[in-house]
Amino acid sequence: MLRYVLRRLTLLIGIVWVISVGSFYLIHLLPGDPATVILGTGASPANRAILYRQLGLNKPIIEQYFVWMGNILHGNLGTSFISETSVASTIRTALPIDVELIVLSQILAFAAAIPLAMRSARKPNGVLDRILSAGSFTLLSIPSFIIIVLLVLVVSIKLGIANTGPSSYVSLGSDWVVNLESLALPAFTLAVGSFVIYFRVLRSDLIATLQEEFITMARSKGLRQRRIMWRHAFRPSSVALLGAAGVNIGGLLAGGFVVEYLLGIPGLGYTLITGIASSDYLLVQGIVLVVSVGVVLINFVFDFIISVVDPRITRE
Amino acid sequence: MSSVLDDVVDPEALAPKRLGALFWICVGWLALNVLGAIFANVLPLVNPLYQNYNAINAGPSLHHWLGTDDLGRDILSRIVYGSRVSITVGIGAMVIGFGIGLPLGMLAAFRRGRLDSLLTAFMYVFLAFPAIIAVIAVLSFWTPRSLFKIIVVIGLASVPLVYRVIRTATLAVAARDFVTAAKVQGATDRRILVKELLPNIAPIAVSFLLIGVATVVTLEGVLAFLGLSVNPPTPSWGNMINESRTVMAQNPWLVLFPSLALCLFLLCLNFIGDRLRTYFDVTEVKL
Amino acid sequence: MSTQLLVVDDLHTTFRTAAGLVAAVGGVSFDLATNETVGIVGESGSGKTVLARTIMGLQPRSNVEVRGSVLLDGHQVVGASEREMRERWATDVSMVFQDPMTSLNPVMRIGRQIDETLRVRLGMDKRAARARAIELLAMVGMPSAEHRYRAYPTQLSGGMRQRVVIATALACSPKLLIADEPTTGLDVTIQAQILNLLDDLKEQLHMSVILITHDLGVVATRTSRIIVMYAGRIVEMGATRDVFFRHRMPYTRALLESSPKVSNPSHTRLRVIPGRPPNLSTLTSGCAFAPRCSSASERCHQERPSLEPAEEPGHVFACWHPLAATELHEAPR
Amino acid sequence: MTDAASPLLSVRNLTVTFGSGAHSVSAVAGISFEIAEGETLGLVGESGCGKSTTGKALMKIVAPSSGTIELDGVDITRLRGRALRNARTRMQMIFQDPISSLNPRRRVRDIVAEPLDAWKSATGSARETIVRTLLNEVGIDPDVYGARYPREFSGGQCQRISIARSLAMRPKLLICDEVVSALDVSVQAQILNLLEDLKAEYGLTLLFIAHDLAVVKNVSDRVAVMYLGKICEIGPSDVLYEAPAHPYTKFLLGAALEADPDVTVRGEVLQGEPPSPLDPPSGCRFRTRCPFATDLCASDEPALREVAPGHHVACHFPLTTLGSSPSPSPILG
Repeated sequence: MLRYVLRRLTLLIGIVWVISVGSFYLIHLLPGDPATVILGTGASPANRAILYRQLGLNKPIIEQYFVWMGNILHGNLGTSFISETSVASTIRTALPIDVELIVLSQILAFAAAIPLAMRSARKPNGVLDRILSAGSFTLLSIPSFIIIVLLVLVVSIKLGIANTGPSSYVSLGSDWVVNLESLALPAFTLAVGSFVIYFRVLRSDLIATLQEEFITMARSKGLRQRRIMWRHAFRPSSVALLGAAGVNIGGLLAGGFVVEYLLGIPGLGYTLITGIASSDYLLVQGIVLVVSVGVVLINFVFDFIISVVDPRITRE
Repeated sequence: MSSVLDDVVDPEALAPKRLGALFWICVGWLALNVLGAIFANVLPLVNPLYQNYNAINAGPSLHHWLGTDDLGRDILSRIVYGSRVSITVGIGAMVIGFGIGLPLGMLAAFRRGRLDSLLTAFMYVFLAFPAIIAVIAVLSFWTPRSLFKIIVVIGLASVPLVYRVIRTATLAVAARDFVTAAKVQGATDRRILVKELLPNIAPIAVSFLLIGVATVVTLEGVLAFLGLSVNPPTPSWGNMINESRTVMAQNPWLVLFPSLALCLFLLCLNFIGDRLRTYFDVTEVKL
Repeated sequence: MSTQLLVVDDLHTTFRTAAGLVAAVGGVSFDLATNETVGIVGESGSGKTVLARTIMGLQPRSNVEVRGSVLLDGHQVVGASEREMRERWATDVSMVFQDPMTSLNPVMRIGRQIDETLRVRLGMDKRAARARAIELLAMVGMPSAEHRYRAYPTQLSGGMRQRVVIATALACSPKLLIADEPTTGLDVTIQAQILNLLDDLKEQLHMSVILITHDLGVVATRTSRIIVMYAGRIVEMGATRDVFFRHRMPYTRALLESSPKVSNPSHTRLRVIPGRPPNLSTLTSGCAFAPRCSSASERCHQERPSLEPAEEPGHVFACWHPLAATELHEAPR
Repeated sequence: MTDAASPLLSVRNLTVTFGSGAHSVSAVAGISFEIAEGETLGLVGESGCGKSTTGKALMKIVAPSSGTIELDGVDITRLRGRALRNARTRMQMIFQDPISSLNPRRRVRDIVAEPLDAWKSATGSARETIVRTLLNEVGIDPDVYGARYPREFSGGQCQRISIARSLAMRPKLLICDEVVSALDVSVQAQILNLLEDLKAEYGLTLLFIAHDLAVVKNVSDRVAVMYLGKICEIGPSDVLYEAPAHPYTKFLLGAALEADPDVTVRGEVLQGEPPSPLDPPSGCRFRTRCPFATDLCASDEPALREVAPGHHVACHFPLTTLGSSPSPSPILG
């Protein structure tokens, strides 16, 4: 077990290192002088000089990397030339919003997916299973940006429910009721996407597990259906679910920007898009780095949970 | 032991296999979309960029079957022309993704050894990196944007995913005895790859290809929302949905029709992929 | 019939499949006395596993039709609900499954899998159940049982897992144990250990045992009676020695003669029967063995023979052209 | 070993090691044997003893770590590329799982013709003739079944197709790896007889790998017994089965289940399970389970030595031909 965790941890560090190199090198992959990319063509020589000093652009590339890395390890992601604020502090205010949104959506998704998948798997091809499978399949084909657009159209425009439309975001600290209202539609949208994945994965695994001999064995011990479902079937079936959740939550952190952007919720995604729009290179680089590392960490945590749930994994 | 397993009657195994009518309806719809995209110039459609100021935000009518947008452009025509972008990006990116990922994945899984370890480690690092962020980051700073660049960036970003799916599938097939048997009969590696492995991973590859196209088409929509897809006024499904948001309250058709076109397209792709998997009895490869 | 623990009467198990009705068990009758071991022998498709599960009341609920009667210790199994069967399982009847790799929950410690039964069915508290589970593990010959109590199935060898399965099956001291190919996947030396263990436990716990197998070697010395099944029906049944040495049904003979023996000199030509076991969904009205039988006549293809008594008590066979009764098929010394 | 003339296959000190460092497992730990032309050598042992790995190493499907494999005087461990592929066609292998051995997406006639196509050794009508002959030879009608796919065949039929394919290049040596263990008893006998017929017709030499002692006895001229990667006994099959000299062989035979109610109900059963090949015991690998083991067995590894003409055993205290007690005077190996 310990060896497994250590091995994964080594891999994690390796991946984070590669990500850091990637993010660092991104600017050199782009055509043109880095200073021009960052500052735009009409930058003043004074600004260029500051930038050169900040990034050490006149030094060899290896050294540049260490300067850059050193800054990052001190929590210094640079200061944006556009907004003239520290990138790190911008990220610090934006990140909690994403976390709240993801937590809300995952609670909704799991609360719906687990019991429904259990019901569905108990009688595969039964009426409920057919309805749920067809429904989830249809939802699978509706991108989240369409769901959120349609939700806004119906809920906030046609029904006129307050605080649900674009630009109604209020921080959790100032008014938690309005905050929840304003996050309702995006959280629901993200929950729908997650639900579809979780439901389908868990259902198909449960159906497979329920055909296993050890389930027959559990029945022949005289256990009740409920106990068999929860104690014997759920845990071995949840490995793929956890794997999917890890990837999906990482994906939400990286790809949740669409809903944020549409509703003007100032999370990381929204900040990223505005950064791109204003060609704020340092901000984009900082967010890419933070999100990538976040995704890798989330995957690591879920891999760990999986290895606890299924002892077979660490033994391979 | 299979002799004992035979004793258990499995109703599923005895069922005659059929693709079903819905499958062919989906194939038909996709074909219609693709043909429309190819022959859009020849079809009796209004120029999608022509602005008819006499019919702004018009609802569906005989003249404009699906109505017009806020600039008086014909929605049906824009949807048909817009499908060109979506379909080109979807197919183009997957051609790149499979062109690179499929041979590499098969080779790595078949040869194993150092080539496999190196390639797989490399690909897995890229997999850990959120592809969507990478695509956005590269596209946002790689100006001026063009359809070609979008296809290349998405295509390259999909290589690690394709590689993983194909490699996993090939590993499963390569472990079977008939591959060893071919080796033992003196077949060359190339012959084994083409004659023994490829036909057996083809069902998985095709079904993943369809799902891949669906994902890329969705991604194009996302890019359009961020203004990173083709530049307006060239229509794409994503562009159309994005532009219509501002006038959503006045003209809901503007959101609904392109959304419907996109969703139906995705639904058909997903459904065909899903049916093919069941038909060829492929256990679901987690995507 | 008071001494009979199990009475199976005209039992049919039919699966409704997309390819039509499949009569996996087509009219089986036999009974089993207390503390008796009966062997059920058959090839794939003979219906022996389905028969076992039907007697257990464990067949899948959908697409299955069961007719006839299975009286287990006076309780009717056919038509009983899962709730009713839960009262019978583990305490009256238990099953040891073929593959110990798949019949244990891979993510549950083995101790938990045993004491779960004790707690749920016998209402034992946690500590008592744990102590009893360790006792059971020791009983089935698990070395350092206390330590292994916390092991996961993947940490055990195939033989050890099968011991755990047996311990679980015996946790509530059932009156009847059905062992379905309990040693098929195991090595020769381990197979002998497990079969001896089952023998000992049967005496110790005063159980009846149904031993299901495709291997005549497994049942030759460990059963008092043998049932030979073919295509979902009993084709011959009798005392073990009678079935081995005075069998009347050509299939029984073919089965015996086609299995190679250690005592054969090398390059012994085996007597074979052509063809393979039949497909259950395409059975005709005649004897199912007729297409492979050398003495089959027109009648065999048209009309199915019923079980007729042989000279020896309790020995029955189903054949229109039985092997001569005087013919003794003593095994070569 | 002083076998007549030069053997067809001569294996010297063959070792196969998987993994490296602390996790390395010697699945085959230095074995030597020979097979004379036209002979059948049986290779028996329990799971994990390295018998299948030996078969695969001979075909170089797994790479031998050391040792030589001489086929017709040519050491194939040194061959690479085309020369290796060429050498492989003179040996062929049939696998345990008949279904997995055939490509599900190819027609039966193309499967059988695969070696011909790979070598372009026969095309057009010549290819057609060879395929038809081979299929007829194994009892599959080429007109009816030639164009079908493997999923339409039963396990026994698939194994026949595999055999037909393996004969296409007219090999001299056929390695059969558990070829009948997945088949029903009656089908198993058909395949065994078929192999015997083809062996005579094609002048084949057979290496027959199996866990079933009875099956091996029935087909083999000589038998080698493996335990934990080593050969512990090798000799003419009748002699070896009649009077095993290695205690392990004796226990293995004692545990084999004979389909005969008159054999002794219970022989001495070997206790415990084989140790992990990750950490094999010092000296004799069987000593941890051997009732006759002494300190000598722990310190010195016994080498194979001849106890009777052609009968070799790796034991410090081989059993005398009289029975079960070990011979009194150890001979240092």
